[in-house]
Amino acid sequence: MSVSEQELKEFREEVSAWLKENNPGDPGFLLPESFMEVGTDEQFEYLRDWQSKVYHAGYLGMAWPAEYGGGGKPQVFQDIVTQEMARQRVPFMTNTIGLNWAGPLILSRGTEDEKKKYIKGILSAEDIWCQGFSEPDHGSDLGNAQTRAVRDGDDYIISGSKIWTSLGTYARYMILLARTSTDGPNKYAGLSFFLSPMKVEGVDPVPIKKLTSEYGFCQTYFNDARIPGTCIMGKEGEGWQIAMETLMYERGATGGQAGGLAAMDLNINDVLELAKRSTRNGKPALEDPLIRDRMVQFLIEAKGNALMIPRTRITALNSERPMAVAMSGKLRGTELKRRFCQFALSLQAANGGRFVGPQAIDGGKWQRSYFNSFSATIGGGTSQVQRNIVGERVLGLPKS
Amino acid sequence: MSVSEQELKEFREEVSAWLKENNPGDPGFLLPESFMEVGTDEQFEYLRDWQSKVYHAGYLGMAWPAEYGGGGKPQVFQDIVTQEMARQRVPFMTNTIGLNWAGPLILSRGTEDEKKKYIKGILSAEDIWCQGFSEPDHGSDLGNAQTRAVRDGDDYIISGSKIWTSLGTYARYMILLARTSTDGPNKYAGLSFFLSPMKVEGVDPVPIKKLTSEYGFCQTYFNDARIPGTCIMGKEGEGWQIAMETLMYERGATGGQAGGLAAMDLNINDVLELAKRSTRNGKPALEDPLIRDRMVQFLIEAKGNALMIPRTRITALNSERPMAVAMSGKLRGTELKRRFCQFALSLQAANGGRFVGPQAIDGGKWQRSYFNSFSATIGGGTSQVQRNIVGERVLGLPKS
Amino acid sequence: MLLDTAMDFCSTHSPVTSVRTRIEEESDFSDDLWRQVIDLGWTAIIIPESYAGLGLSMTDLVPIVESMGRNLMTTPLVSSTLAAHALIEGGSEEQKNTWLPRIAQGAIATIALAEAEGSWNLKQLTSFGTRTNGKVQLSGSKNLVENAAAADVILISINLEGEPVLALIEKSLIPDGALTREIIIDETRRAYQLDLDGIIIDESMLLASCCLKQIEYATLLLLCAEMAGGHAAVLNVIVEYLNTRKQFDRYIGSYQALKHPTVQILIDMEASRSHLYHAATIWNTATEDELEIALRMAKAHASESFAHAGDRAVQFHGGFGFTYECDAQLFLRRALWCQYQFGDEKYHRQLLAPLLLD
Amino acid sequence: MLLDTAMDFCSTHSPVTSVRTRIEEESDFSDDLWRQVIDLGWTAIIIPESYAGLGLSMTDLVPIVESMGRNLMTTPLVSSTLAAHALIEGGSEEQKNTWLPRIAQGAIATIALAEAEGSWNLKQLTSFGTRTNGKVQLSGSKNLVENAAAADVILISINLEGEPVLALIEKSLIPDGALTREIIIDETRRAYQLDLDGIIIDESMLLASCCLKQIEYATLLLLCAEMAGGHAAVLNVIVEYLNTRKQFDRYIGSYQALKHPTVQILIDMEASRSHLYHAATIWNTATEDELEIALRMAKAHASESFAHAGDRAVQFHGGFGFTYECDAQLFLRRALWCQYQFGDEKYHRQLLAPLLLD
Repeated sequence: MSVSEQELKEFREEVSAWLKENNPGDPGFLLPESFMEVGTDEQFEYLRDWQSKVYHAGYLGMAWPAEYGGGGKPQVFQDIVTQEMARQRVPFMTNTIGLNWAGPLILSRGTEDEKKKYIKGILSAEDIWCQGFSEPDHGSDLGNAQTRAVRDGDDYIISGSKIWTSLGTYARYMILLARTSTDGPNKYAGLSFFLSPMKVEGVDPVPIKKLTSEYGFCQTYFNDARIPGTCIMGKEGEGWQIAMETLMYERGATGGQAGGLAAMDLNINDVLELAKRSTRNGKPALEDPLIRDRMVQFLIEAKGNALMIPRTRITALNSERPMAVAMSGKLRGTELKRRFCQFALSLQAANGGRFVGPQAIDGGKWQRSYFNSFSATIGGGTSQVQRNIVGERVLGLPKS
Repeated sequence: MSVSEQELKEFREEVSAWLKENNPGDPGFLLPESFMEVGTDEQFEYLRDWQSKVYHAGYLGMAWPAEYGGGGKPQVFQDIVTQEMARQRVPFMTNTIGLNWAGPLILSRGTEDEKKKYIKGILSAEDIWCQGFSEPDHGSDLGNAQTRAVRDGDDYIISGSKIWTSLGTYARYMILLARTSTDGPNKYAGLSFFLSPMKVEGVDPVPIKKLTSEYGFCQTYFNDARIPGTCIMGKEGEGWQIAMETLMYERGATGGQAGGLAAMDLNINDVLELAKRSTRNGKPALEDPLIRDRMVQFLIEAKGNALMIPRTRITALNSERPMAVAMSGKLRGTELKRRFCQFALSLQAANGGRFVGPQAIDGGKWQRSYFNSFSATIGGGTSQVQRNIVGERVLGLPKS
Repeated sequence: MLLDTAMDFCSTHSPVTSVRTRIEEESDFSDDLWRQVIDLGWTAIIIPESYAGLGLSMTDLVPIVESMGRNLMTTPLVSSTLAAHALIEGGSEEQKNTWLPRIAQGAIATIALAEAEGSWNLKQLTSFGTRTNGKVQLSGSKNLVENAAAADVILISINLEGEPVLALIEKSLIPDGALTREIIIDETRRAYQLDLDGIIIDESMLLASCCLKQIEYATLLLLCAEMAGGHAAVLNVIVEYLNTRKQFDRYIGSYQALKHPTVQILIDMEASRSHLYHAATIWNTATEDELEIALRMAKAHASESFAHAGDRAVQFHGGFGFTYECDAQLFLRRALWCQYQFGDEKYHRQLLAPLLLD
Repeated sequence: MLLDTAMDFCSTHSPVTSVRTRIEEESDFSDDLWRQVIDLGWTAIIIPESYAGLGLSMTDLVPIVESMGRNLMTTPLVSSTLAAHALIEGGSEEQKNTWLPRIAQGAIATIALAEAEGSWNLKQLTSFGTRTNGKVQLSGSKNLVENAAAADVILISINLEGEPVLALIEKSLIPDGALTREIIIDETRRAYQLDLDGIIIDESMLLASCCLKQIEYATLLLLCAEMAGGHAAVLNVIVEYLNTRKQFDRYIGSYQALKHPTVQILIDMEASRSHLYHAATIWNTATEDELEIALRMAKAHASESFAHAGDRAVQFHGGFGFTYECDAQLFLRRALWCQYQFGDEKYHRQLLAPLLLD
């Protein structure tokens, strides 16, 4: 289906105007940067209302099939919306796991019933989704999941616990990786994948206090929770394979996401903007040659990262190790963010020692972002594990 | 034996005057920084003559027993000589392995015959010593040495090869770690230690060209070389233990060395001095705020290292991990040197791209020192292995 | 040895559980613990014998503050000592007679040098004093004042007729509402904003000499002691976890990706201690340049390396490190506070440059 | 695709064995290889069609120079192209007519901008020209002039009556002994000092416009291409060793102490390529500011990271890395040469600062 340039241009103008009109504006409290940081009811409700509004205006899931609640339009329209949202820095779409991981997964390999049941609620934010992969004792070692799912008549009985469940207390569903068997040929063979209800007896999401002193994650306990047997996705034993497919969506290596802004990440231009208005010891921070040099270093590094994606489209420039750029993306991006947030504190002189509150610079968001940046350098495979992965899969080095 | 302050003061003046008088001066070619870098006959002869002169003036081995050729004086006299040599930056004592490792070892555990035979030649530089521990295929894994020493009547037959034998072509003796047995309870049990002659048939030291394009190391081949059985030190199977004792001398963790300046290492003050007279783009390099900051960083790091040794004398400040300072010394010192030599190149703008020759700044010694600095970050256990050692032995972390 | 005593006392009286309890509480510190600190004589250490003190040196406080830092122990000892130091260096005889014996016996004092802009240049002041009839009328505000709510006396810096001066404000002169608690990154501490508007002090409350440099030096010394202790403690937190946590069936301490950076943290900590005790050793004897070099080197090195250790501590604890429950964050927060008070590494290196290079 | 062709050609014709042979030889490059480069048309790439060239862009040379860098291949292609670029940008019609067709067909040209002091500021010149009767008398010297001994023409920069100008010196005008080989860190290259004293050129040899900036930009682009290639190659040298060398019974590539830094070298290399091809892509279309930013970012990043890769390559080869026989040193030497020609990372970051921050 080809779309004319003119049509796209007009659409962009329409979206831009709508966003300007409907941007929910400053809520009067510090907003989270992503769904992983939603820690209070007021934050959650503000963000859910906003997603609902965007969806009902027709700007979310635009390329998903119309029969399940999507827009049925070419992807390019959704991309324009996402770009405009980023440009105008409106709040993000909070049902991230539904929109970007569970949704595409269900559309790709779900049954007709599953698509009918789940897709619309994902888009409207009526049904919030969370993820149950990691476990307390096996951080980076997903394949070793010990949460049990035991068949009992038509149901499964779930026991164990999952950790880092963002939005756990708000979620209606969880994508759950659990062990249905312990006597397979290897640890992966016993895993199965569930689209599991959260609001049933025996499922108990308990908020975890983060190093920021805020909430935003849960540990979800399963105390012999009974869920319908139909909740399983695929067959018993296919869990690892489906989880890996889900991670491809999580890493953005595969398309099919509902679109819409996924986070309001601070970026290097925000740091530059902070640097421009900061003073250190009574002088503009940008008069300090060391600050200048560090800022330029960050800009070079950020530019290098930004250039990576367009470059990968030129095959000849990526023939030797085609996955190098994609597989190192998380490592590059998350470590850069951690470091530039640290740097942002150093722009504030003694006020670098403040924390979230009215007297802190920008309300303390830099301090909070620095602390929250660890969720990305740790979650989804620590930077140390990422380096193993790149070393082994991209460079072909032996396992550590 | 107590020595009066006055006596020491006079002695220091005497030494100082002697050194000023007898300093052999600029030879007209770039001198090596240590015995590991002696690469040409003219360098070697210049340095041997100098050591011989120092010894015959009574300023070397001053605390070694007089009956074997030493001075039989209190250690403090030798220390004064060494300090004055460092202060006046006279050339170093080139028979380093003899003076600092083999010599103390022989004095500590050698037989009367061994002491009589070897000590005087070590001091006078008549008998140059080299070391045969490392092997080509087992760089950092000394215990795995494969060079064989097979008993044959009164002799041993040596076969295999050793690498990184500094002064190999000049040496009369080698401290040699070789395998006398392969069926011990572990790899260490089969090792024996020899004071082995170099000038016998079947011992073939072949100079290795270094990354600097200079020579200074050999690979020493043993082709069924026959050496007298009396060359063994201690008993068969004691090799590992004696080698470890030798390494304690090498690392300076144990006293007993003959003294005298062991190297003419460039240090951080030399870098500062270079920085003060360097220009970058027509301006004094020290006007550049980035150069200034980097220079200050190096000075802080070097000062920290310099303060470590005096601090270890205060027990209360080292009670938690008493070996931390000593065991990290090589790592700290050698890595700092590598980095400050790199930095020295950056002071030279386009001339950083020159190499040893008349047009290079300081004759190219900074470039050469940078390249040679790898001998210290690699030899005697790479920095990577050093970090394992400190992590495991000082911090008690599990083996990698 | 003072260090051993101090280490024993602080580890017994400030276990990490009690640190966490203190964070939750309203009061700025534990009265009970403070009483014991006074009983140990620590508040009297630097006070001259002629003012009922022990007549020891700031140097003698170093091992104590290092031990406090190691255990994240908070009391007004440091702020009181710094105020006493200012009085010793710059106070009038009357001020010394009035305050030093009281501080020695446990009166709480603090220093209020920072302002809203957060400048490390202590002479750059936007709080003012105006003289009239033997009185000084104050205006503006001081910020990040530690232990202000409990303080019997606060030593402030103000701009008086274009010159920086120091002045004492007694508790009784601080109106209700003039102190506001501030939110700072190190939750074990308490800091306040002090509004000066409307406060009038007697001229006799002005210090004879504006010894800002002496206060800065003492603060740097004690901050470095606190950081050296914290750095040693966070290293232990890391090592402990690396030796007990398993991933992929191996203790994570066996992975060089964690082991080698931890070795660097050890090396940095040892260097911090070396710089600290060097500065302490020459405190009483060095020329001003030597002392300034030693202190700024110590602060520059410790600021950067302790903050780095705290950062790595969080990372190396993986998911647990991201929780409030993990002790790593306590040290990271402490490290950031110390890094950004009285100058970070870049600031001190810039001040060192002319001393070392020119 | 030009990159594939270039990679094939360079790896076939410049295996590392032949690189080592070339280092030992007297001549500056292989005549045979140079003839083949000419036959491939590479010398004609940037020459306009009106001067018997191919009329392509500097951009088209980037994959070729990257491939040459990857194989440490040395020919006068880069120096000839840079001289041609200068003529295109600043030469008179007569100069272009005389030289461009010849360079397209393989005449060797080079640029001589550096001087003994090693300044990166190309306008800071201590070699002089003095005009008399339609002639220019030269004095001083130029340094680090690549391929000067073989060059048919050398483009020099001089200070002429207070202004920097460019001038051509034909081979025939260079007296015996005016060229002295210089010892440089990258042994695959040849560089010379050119003594100008006594050389007199015709005024017609002066370029119409002093296009130093254009020459600098083209040099940066091609240096970055060379570095990107070298960086990719040294990464392969490391990876190969890590996958074959064992220590303590394990392949050393399984140790994170080597694996993780190698991953960083990969990431840095990919960033170098991204910066390089970004600059190449916008070469013909960007505003001057955009191009300057792209080029200086590319040079700053590549200078630091390629030199770091070379340094680590030596270290990671252990004892073997310390030998001349190990290829790591070839790349370290290449990297250091490239780092210190036309500005290192600090220099370019300082020039970027006003463009990016103010």
